[in-house]
Amino acid sequence: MNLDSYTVTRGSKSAKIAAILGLIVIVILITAPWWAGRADMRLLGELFLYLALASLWNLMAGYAGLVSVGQQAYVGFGGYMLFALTIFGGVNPVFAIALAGLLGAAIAVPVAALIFRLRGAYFAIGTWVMAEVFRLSFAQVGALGGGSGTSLPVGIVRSMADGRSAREALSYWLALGVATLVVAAVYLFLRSRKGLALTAIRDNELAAGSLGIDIFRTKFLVYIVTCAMTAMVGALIFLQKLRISPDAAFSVNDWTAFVIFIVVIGGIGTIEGPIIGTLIFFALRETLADLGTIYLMVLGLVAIVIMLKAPKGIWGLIKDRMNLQIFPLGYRVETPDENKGA
Amino acid sequence: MPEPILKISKLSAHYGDFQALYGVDMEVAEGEVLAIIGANGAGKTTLLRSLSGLMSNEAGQITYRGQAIGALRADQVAALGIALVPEGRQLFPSLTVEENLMIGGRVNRAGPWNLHKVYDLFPILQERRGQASTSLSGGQQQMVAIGRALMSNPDLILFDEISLGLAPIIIKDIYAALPGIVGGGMSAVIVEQDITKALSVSSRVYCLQEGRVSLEGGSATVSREEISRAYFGIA
Amino acid sequence: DNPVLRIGHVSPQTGPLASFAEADEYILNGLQQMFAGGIENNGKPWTIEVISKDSQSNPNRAAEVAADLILGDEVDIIVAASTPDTVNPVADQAEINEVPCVTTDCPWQPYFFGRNGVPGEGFQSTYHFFFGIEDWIAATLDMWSKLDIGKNVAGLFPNDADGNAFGDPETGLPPAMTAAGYSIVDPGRYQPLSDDFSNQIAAFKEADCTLVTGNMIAPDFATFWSQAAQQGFNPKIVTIGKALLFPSVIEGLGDRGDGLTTEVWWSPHHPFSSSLTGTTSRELAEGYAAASGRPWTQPIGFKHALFEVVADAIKRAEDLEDPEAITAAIASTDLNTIVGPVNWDTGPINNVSKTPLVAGQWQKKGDGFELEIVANGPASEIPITADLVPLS
Amino acid sequence: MEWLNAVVQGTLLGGLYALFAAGLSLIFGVMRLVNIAHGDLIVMAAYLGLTATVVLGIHPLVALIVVIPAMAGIGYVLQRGILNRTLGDDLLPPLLVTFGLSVIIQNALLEGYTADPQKMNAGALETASLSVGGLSLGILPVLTFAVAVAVIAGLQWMFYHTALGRAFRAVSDNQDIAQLMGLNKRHIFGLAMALALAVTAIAGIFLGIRTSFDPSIGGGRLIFGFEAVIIGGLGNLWGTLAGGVILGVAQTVGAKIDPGWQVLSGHIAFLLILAVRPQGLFPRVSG
Amino acid sequence: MSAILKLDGVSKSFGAVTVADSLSYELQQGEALGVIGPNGAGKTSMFNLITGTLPSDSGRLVFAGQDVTRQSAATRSRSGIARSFQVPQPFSGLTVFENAMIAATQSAGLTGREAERLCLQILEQTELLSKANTLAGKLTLLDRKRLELTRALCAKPKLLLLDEIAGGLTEAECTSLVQTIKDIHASGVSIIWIEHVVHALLAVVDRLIVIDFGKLVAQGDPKTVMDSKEVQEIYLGIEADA
Ligand SMILES: Nc1ncnc2c1ncn2[C@@H]1O[C@H](COP(=O)(O)OP(=O)(O)OP(=O)(O)O)[C@@H](O)[C@H]1O
Ligand SMILES: Nc1ncnc2c1ncn2[C@@H]1O[C@H](COP(=O)(O)OP(=O)(O)OP(=O)(O)O)[C@@H](O)[C@H]1O
Ligand SMILES: [Mg+2]
Ligand SMILES: [Mg+2]
Repeated sequence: MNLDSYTVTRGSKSAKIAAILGLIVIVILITAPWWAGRADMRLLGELFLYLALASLWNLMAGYAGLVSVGQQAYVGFGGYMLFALTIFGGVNPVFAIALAGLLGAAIAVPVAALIFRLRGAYFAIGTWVMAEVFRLSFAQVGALGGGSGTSLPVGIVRSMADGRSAREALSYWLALGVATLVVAAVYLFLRSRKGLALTAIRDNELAAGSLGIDIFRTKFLVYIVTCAMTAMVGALIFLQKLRISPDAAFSVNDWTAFVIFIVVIGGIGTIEGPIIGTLIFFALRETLADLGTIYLMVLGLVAIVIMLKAPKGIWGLIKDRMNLQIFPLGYRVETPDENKGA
Repeated sequence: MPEPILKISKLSAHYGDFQALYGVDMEVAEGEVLAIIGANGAGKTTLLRSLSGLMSNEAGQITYRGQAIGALRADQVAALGIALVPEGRQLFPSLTVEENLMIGGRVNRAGPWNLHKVYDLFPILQERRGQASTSLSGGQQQMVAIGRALMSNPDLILFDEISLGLAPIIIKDIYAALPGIVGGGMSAVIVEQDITKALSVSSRVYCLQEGRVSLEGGSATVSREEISRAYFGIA
Repeated sequence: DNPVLRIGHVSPQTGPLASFAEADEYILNGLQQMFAGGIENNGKPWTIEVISKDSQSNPNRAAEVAADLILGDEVDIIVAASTPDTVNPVADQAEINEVPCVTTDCPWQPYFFGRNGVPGEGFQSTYHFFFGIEDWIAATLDMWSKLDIGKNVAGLFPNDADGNAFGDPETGLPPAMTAAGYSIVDPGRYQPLSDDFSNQIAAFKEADCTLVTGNMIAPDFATFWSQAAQQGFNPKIVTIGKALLFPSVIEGLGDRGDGLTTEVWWSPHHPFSSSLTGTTSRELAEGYAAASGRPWTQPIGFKHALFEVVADAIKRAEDLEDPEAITAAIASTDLNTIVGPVNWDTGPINNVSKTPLVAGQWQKKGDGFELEIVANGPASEIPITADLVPLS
Repeated sequence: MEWLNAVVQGTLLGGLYALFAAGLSLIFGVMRLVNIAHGDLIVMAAYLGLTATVVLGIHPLVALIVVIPAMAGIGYVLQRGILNRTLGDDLLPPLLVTFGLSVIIQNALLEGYTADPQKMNAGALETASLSVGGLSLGILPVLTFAVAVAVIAGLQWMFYHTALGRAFRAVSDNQDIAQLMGLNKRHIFGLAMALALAVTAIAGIFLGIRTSFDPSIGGGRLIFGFEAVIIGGLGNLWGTLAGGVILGVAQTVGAKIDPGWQVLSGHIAFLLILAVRPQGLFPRVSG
Repeated sequence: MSAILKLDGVSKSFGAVTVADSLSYELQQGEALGVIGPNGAGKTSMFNLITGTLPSDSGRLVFAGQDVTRQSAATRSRSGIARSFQVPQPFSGLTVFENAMIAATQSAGLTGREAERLCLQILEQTELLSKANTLAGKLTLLDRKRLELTRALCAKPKLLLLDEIAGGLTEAECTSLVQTIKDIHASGVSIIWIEHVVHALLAVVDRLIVIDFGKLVAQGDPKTVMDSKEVQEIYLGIEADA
């Protein structure tokens, strides 16, 4: 048998179709400022930001096994850095978002050094306490409004672009850009050598270690990168909100619980899961949010039912039934016969 | 052959996607000692776990004294009088020796076995009764595991790798105790790597290979060739 | 068909601040009936549609629903009430989107400075009416002056928007109290929802404080108040903002609720009536009590007044299609509402109009407690209904 | 003297935290269940207590007679009906399900009782105090601490000297083998949750007497409970008490330095301890 | 010949169980060493110590002239130690090919086409090529064992540790396995092989060691060791009885 007749590919037909569809969707979304209403754009912008947060959390929990309930630490940190850099540093808000990411990475290093000593549930609680420390610490910073919080001066917001619609378009594109960047980055990372290592760690740590994978370093890297990008998303979120306060910035419900909800509903450990989960979450919110307490109870109920009935999430159900793959991570060996046929 | 106390037909078992048993058929007669042999990973432990209700059985039937028990939970199976001495002893580390034995007695079936009888069988355990079970030697731990199973006064006792990892002397002790254990009419299934030992205490033997029964026969009558063929699949 | 004017309304209908919004339904139902025929502007009737959204007591959510109202429902005017956590995010969204906005139920300092307002410049589209911390101080000092019970004051200020404003060393209570001859012990900002106040209490005892003041949330006050008793700290007067507003809180304190004092921004005794309906304060309060079976609370009047101001601006606006015209109409308000006169030209700072404030004391009457007005120095038009009684 | 006062008051506060944590410690120890809804269950117990005092006109402490069995029943049903199905190696299912429960309980309480802060009236008990060596100790905190010690001693005794305790330990060591011994783990877990929520009932009543509560305050209390459990070490109840006391003292001593540091210094103490001993101070030795 | 691996007084115990009792021996470059011993003797544990998945209590490990005692499993793997697991440890969610790719990219450090090529080659050698796209979790036990070998080979090891890979094979399969291992050996890879199927072992190894209760109880030429009294007693005791 001649090995040359075997080829190795990394795609699938459904993925190719999905990629083309995805590109079309992105192009349509890019042009939204010309056809969508302001409210729709705002909603989409928010959806993109949640999608980014969910994809990042999924990378961390679903692939690296780091179940953090403290990602609000970085959302809030990013938001506060945006405010600090623009108000005191006079930095352009768009540039400040990127800087917030860098600072997020910088602060994540010592945090990781401490909480990586913990495992499983201890890790989860440790991250939560850490986020509380962030919240209470920022509440002590008088210059940023302490416990009262502060508003982004209107002048800074106006400096982003001329006119309201240009500003709204910019803010929309930033959100779309960050979401696309995050999903693409997660996808490319998982396809890379390091990504393969991460998947291996998830499946079997013992074997992974014995095959040359530095488990600690890989997880550490994922944590730092995730936190940096989470901080960037956080900066964008608070650029939209215009106002920051410790309780809002470091809200475990808004930035972590809902994100976990999205990921688990959609399907943890898949790239598609967070996308589906985000759509479901927003669909629920848009239709039910005005019901107040009832809406929240429905949300809780959905979480419980999905977890008990479909622990792999909605995407898990779809994938099992239809063997679909939109983001192919794997390798396929095409045998000589298949090649001939193709 | 007397009426079987346990009858297994077409039993399959999976660990996730991996199929560990493929349609196993087997019978245990009232009062007999049955041996199961097979290479590492052949599925012996899986079979015993299925019998005792620790694994769900998607296909096949397990009938115990005429009652289908395949769908029962382990505690319900235990209550019917099937006890397992698990592979690797598996004592409760946070319980003392005596507490481990008493946990076994929870099933609370009438019968000859109680704390005194177990201590009579393994006197060393009485000395160590208040000690943490993990501080015992491997052989003593195996004694506790056996005693714990006996405390429930089972009608059918399943031993998984009864002598694994024990020093030869201790193995001798344990085997010496075996007749006293199964003597009172209790049926037993013994999984054993040491083929000679297995054949010497049992009346019949099954060999598993890759999740299938590759040999069934009387312990006294099967030949070495048959066994090694069944064991390794050597044609 | 009449043209439609949409009013967006954000309030904390659920969550820990929900007490502030408990009369929303009653007030909004009343308004619905009244606006049924529309409001006339430039001789043309406009149908009024009020879209109410819940902030869930969460500032993130408040900003979100405000943006929804502005961008999605395209409301022409947005209103909000109840603490900086609701008012500020909504006003910020309105300001950036240039939508006319009226807010209330939040002292003006946390509103104005909390939003980084610049005195002299103020805001473009957002207007606020309520009392200020200086009024709170004046009412409190007036009340304290009625009894001679020492000059040492214990200060309790949390690290939240209200607490920071009340405790501000330049514009808050401490300098004003010092100027009035009191000496105030302020151990520093504590984190809301603290479980222990023993350090503060020790400091107050050490300084022989007979007066207690500050701005707290109800759970914190309850914790503090029982610990104070346990540790033998027995002040003569306790005047706390926010925590002591609601009858349910006072009832929860049992006998220890008797004699606590707080600010009164509105009550059935206020000699004002609605510019919309002519209803007097007493009628409004009794109407609510009858409809809900619950005692009246202070936010009722202000929720009503909020819509009085809006309705008035709608009537006067030169062009309801133009947000700037509506804003201009709001800015030129001069209206006697059920909570007193509202006029932004006479305000202490840009975009702020002040309403009168007096001091009250919870006094046990039969089974329940009544909030009696015990001092009215800064607003003598509001009658005193009982004498101040020191705590025993 | 002031420092001594801070330490003593902090220790008493630690009793309350230990009460919050004891139930968590029990279920964490027995079934590795991270119960996000624990704080809300404490608040629910407080509301049940409130209802009992109002409807039956009884003292809050007497209401325990009603609330403890009610919460225990709820715990058993909750565990058998829902939580048992989430148990396994994966941390996420119980996390998400109890998060869902937390949201449901919070909002159901809101529907039922409104957001008004409520308080239970325990009369003179709330304000009584005794004087020890110049320190004024509230009877209520002292009682809370004493009850915490009693609850933990009781749980400890139950754990190590009763058949049920043996069953708990056996199931927590090895669920499969425990099943072989005739223990129905679902029932045992149900009992563990029942017991945990019985403790929660006590915690809820004491919380409701000490301070006013509304449906939203559970989350903030939960984190202290987790911290106490982890500081003390998994499955060690006396450790949990020690953890609670460490937290309480860290808070009051921190507050002595600056009231803004009260909660923060508790968290920092937690992180420092974990930095040095990631297993907590007194982890149960396991084989 | 120089020693590629040196154990110097390596010890390890779990509480009362001693799984390595001051183990000392050397493996020469290019040598094939067989390991036998009763169940639970500590053979697998010895592999765990060599690969670094188990930290030793005391003693020293030298690999290719370097002290690796404190190195992580990952580092040791990258410097050329590969193993198969007695209880197969596949990455169940990945395909057979991807399992191989992990070894080729992470341990051998290959990339792109080069890595893919190596994997294809080895898969052909281990007769798994036809299952390249199968999820490892769906393999039968036998194929799982083949996958263990595949992965170890894809790591391009200098030292290959094999843990009971012949158990359960048919005679024909066993013969072909022996041939494969002989080929690997011939290419210069040093091998340590734990095996209960002694005849397969004897067909390959140059030297044999016997382990019991964590102790090295005999070593030397395979024939001599097999005939020794120790082995007769502790290992073939069953045969002696019969
Ligand atoms: N929890 C598990 N998950 C996945 N596979 C398993 C699991 N337990 C056992 N297996 C696999 O199932 C097969 C049968 O295992 P089993 O333990 O029944 O074998 P055995 O005959 O008892 O072997 P041994 O002699 O080693 O005890 C083996 O291939 C094993 O790897
Ligand atoms: N992590 C561990 N903790 C406690 N004991 C262990 C651990 N790993 C192995 N053991 C024990 O160490 C002893 C040696 O095990 P090991 O797996 O090395 O044996 P082995 O010689 O490979 O046996 P086999 O031929 O059955 O594979 C056994 O008694 C086993 O139970
Ligand atoms: Mg087995
Ligand atoms: Mg082995």
